[in-house]
Amino acid sequence: MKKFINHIDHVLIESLSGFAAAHADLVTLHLDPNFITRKNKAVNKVAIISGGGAGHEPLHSGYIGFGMLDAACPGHVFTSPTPDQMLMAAETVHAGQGILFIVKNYAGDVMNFEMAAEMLPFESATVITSDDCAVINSTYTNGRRGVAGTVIVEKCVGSLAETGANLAACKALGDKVNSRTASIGVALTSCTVPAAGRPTFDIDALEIEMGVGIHGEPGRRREAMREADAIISDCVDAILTDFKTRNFATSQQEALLLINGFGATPLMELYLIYNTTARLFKQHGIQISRSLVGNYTTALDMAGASVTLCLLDDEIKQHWDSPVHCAGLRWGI
Amino acid sequence: MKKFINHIDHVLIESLSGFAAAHADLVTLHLDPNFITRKNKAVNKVAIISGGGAGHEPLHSGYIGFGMLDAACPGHVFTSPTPDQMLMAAETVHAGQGILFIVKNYAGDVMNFEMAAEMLPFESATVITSDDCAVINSTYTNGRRGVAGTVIVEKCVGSLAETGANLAACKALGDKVNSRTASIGVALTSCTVPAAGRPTFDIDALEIEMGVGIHGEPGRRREAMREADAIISDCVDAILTDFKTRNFATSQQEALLLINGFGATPLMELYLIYNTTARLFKQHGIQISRSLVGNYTTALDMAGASVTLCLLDDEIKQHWDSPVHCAGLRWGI
Amino acid sequence: MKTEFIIAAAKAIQQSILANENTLESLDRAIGDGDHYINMKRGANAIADIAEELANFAPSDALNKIGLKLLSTIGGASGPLLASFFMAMAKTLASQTHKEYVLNENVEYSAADIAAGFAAGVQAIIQRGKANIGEKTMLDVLIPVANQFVLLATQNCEINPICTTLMQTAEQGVISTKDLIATKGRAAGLGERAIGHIDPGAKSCQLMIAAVCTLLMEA
Amino acid sequence: MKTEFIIAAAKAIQQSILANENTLESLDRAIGDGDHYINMKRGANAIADIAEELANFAPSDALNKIGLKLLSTIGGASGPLLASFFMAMAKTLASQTHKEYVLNENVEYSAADIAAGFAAGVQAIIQRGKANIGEKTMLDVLIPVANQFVLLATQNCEINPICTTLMQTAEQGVISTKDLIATKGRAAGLGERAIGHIDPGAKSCQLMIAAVCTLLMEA
Ligand SMILES: Nc1ncnc2c1ncn2[C@@H]1O[C@H](COP(=O)(O)OP(=O)(O)O)[C@@H](O)[C@H]1O
Ligand SMILES: Nc1ncnc2c1ncn2[C@@H]1O[C@H](COP(=O)(O)OP(=O)(O)O)[C@@H](O)[C@H]1O
Ligand SMILES: [Mg+2]
Ligand SMILES: [Mg+2]
Ligand SMILES: [Mg+2]
Ligand SMILES: [Mg+2]
Repeated sequence: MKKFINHIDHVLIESLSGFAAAHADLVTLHLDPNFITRKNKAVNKVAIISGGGAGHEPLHSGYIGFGMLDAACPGHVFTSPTPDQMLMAAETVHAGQGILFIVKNYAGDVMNFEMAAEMLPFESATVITSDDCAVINSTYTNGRRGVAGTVIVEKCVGSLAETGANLAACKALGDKVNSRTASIGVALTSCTVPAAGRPTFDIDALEIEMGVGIHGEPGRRREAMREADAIISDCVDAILTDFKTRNFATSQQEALLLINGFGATPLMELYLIYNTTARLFKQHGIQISRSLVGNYTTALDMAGASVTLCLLDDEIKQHWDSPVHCAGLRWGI
Repeated sequence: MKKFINHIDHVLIESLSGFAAAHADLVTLHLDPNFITRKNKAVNKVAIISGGGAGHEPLHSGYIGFGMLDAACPGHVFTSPTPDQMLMAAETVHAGQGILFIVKNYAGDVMNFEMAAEMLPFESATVITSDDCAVINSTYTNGRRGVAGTVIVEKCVGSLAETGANLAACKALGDKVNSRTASIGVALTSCTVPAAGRPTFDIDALEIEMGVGIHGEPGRRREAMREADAIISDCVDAILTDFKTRNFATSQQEALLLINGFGATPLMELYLIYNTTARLFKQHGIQISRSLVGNYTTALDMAGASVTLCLLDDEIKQHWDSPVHCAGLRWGI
Repeated sequence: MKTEFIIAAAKAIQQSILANENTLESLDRAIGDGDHYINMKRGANAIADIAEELANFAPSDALNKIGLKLLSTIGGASGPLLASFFMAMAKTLASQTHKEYVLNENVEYSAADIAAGFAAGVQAIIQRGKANIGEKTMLDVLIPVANQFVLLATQNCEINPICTTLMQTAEQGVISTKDLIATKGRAAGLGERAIGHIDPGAKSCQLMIAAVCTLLMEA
Repeated sequence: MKTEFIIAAAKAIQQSILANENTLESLDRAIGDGDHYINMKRGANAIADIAEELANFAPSDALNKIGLKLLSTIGGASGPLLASFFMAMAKTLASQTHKEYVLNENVEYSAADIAAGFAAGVQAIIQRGKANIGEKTMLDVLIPVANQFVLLATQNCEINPICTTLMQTAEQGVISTKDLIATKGRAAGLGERAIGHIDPGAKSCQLMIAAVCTLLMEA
């Protein structure tokens, strides 16, 4: 393991401190319990709080700011944060209109946020993101994982909350965006959790993990490495099949295409992926009218990428386009 | 070599096409010769053109747009573009006030841009960026390399050009920013040029390359891997020594700190590096008032990072803060 | 039961977790995200760190404190589940305590009381995680152990044979996870690929049960 | 000289470059950025691709076209340098041509004319790159070869001994770069670390010279 770290026990705090120092105009870092809040507390709006294990930067701290989150609770690397963090964060950012938690669908995250919500002295609601169509959904499992589509949910809900919309409306939009979003990821290499000191999984120079999770969880299957277009074509098919299974028409649909890097894949390759993905979706009658390409939901130093398609409607489009001012996403302001 | 590519001969065009498609609101791609221009041609201003080998994304194409570049000429991976690209780009974006070329200081880039400038039917000037203090400058060599500091030069000059300033003024600001900027990089791993198919250099699991170039060129020395703070401390010393040698006072100076990832280093580590770097510079009396952390000048899939310090004055600060709207840098707009 | 014993048990658990780094880590790497050992270690160390403080409380209060501490230190899936266990067990034991607590004094609990507390803890895990036996989780160890424990305790078995049986039951539970498809937790995404791998949470629960039983049998 | 010969030489150069992939690539990987082989291959292939078109031009015009083509295909440091070489050589030869060109006809050049053209090409590289002998670049091959060539040609040497000598001189030039510190080009940043490595541009120039000389000697 070769990383810019001093001691595995200090990685998180040193990184959070660097983040807070680099964006001192935007955020305030609170330690013990750890959470990050907007520099300028919003007034009279639903407070949006997200959180999850560290290692997915800029998710979630990078999305704190006007038009997106009010606070984020970072756990240890790839480990859900704990209820005390969420409770303190909620207390700090609550602005009279209740708390909306945005939680990626992992047993740990869901249970920790659930316990926090139960203990919370304010009204709250929770949007659980579950855009990863690599995991075939089933009533027998705890369902699909929340991956890069979470960024779109956070952006849109954050925008709506800024208009003064109430808790139910924010939750409804979050659920809608989540249901209209599907993602699938591919890993070329494993990530290495600092505390583990070695790669999470072994993978051959000629293999890829199709459907990998953002913690390096195994995906649909181990496959032979192929040319980019063949891999991407399978990703596009998985997404189209998912929407079909869930009775969403995709033809003639306007959509947002997010090509997300997992941390070690260069932008040059992400744009190449975008090129093929957009072409294939267009061939299926989908009109890509919004795009995002870059490292938005990472898995430490994993080489790989994910494709996310969000089916737009006027409401989602409006909230995607609205001004946002965060460390990891900024426009119109 | 495990990359998202189809064929090594098509990487560049497919990636450029993806870039242009993802940012169709901002740029237009021209092929054969290859160059990228702003979607909306600027009028009556100095046209700013940069370029260089591909593989450093978002540099330079990601910096095309209001407040920064008018055009970029991408060469093959890590190879200078050719004069025909620059000539066609200049013809396309010339807006009556001459052309300013911003060129990173490599023999190839300098000579190709020089030949283009000689053939150009318009007035032109060239800013050569040379912020890499890993290469100890000497009258006997062709000097320091242009690395991540180039982004700061492009941002400031682009801002000034937008005000209608003339060619001489733009060149003067570019030269000033360049002279007030120093960078140094560290590689943990090599990059792999697609066409080469194997790592540019061999490096041990316990070694780092101190002072590496953004093409994987060897740096000052091969060193033992150490804790982040020890490595960063050497980087900070190199930068302070460089300013001292060039007679720039750093104490009490206001500065911009850029922590740049080379492509495979996660944001989590970059923020950890920021944390230590900012602390050390502060200990030396430098006031870090502007920051940028992320992948801004990459070296394909190299793991590693560079530290760039730019000594601010009111003029540079004004042009750094001014609105910019590019794929790779955006604020205030 | 004395709080002293709870602290000794917590230390025995800590030692057992630390001694099984490789096992726990590689199990979670195979079908999870590789952090289960780190999570358990963080939790175990946190309890050891507050041992002195715990000594001031009645056993049920100490168990509740342990639950709260685990809740704020472990994180992940195992954090709220184990926390729920201890908090629920604490609640059940507290309801069986009828005297004012005097520092360092023994609080009388029958084996059946403790078994009921354990079962209540397991029930809390079931409620929190919405899983049950056969889903390839820690419950494949905890449910059979709880059932056995309640059964043997109500049959007035001696402590040693109870411990021996529970340790065996726990080991069988661990082995039973090997051939299961996971339907809860992180491994649920794996489908058939989870088969052949032991569930990390099941293994760590077995380690904890063994550590406490061994301590009881030595006493 | 016939344009036919220039085309044949270009193809011989192409073959030699392609046959030395490993050598050129590893030399540039050691003290450069690893792309020198790819650059040279791109240039050599581009010239081979326009061979038919070149056949329509007088030798000096064909050389100039080669220069322009290299300028727009190679890129990097070697592109403008080699382009400058051919454009300058073309200019010098053109100034020595006094008859209207007839397609496929031989244009009379003395060995001294060609040596002067070669020397002018090398001079153009010196001017463009502001380097000179001893800086660990292609000039460590090209300058000695140009000097020898001019000397032998003005001494009215036969073509075969000229070629033999130039090939030897080029090889010595390559070897001479090994012990130098680079002061121009990408390797200039390396200081002492460049010592022990041969300059890739010097090697590819030697290969090109050897390819053309071999062709001449076979003719
Ligand atoms: N819903 C659930 N019910 C019971 N146990 C669960 C549930 N989800 C996960 N687990 C247990 O948690 C263990 C994983 O814990 P850990 O690795 O610490 O957390 P995470 O999965 O969040 O990384 C699994 O091996 C499994 O035994
Ligand atoms: N200023 C110069 N003068 C002469 N030759 C040079 C100069 N700079 C570089 N070279 C030559 O160019 C070669 C490198 O070419 P190449 O790898 O194609 O370009 P780049 O260095 O841009 O990657 C060096 O080996 C050296 O021989
Ligand atoms: Mg985890
Ligand atoms: Mg090059
Ligand atoms: Mg885990
Ligand atoms: Mg090179």
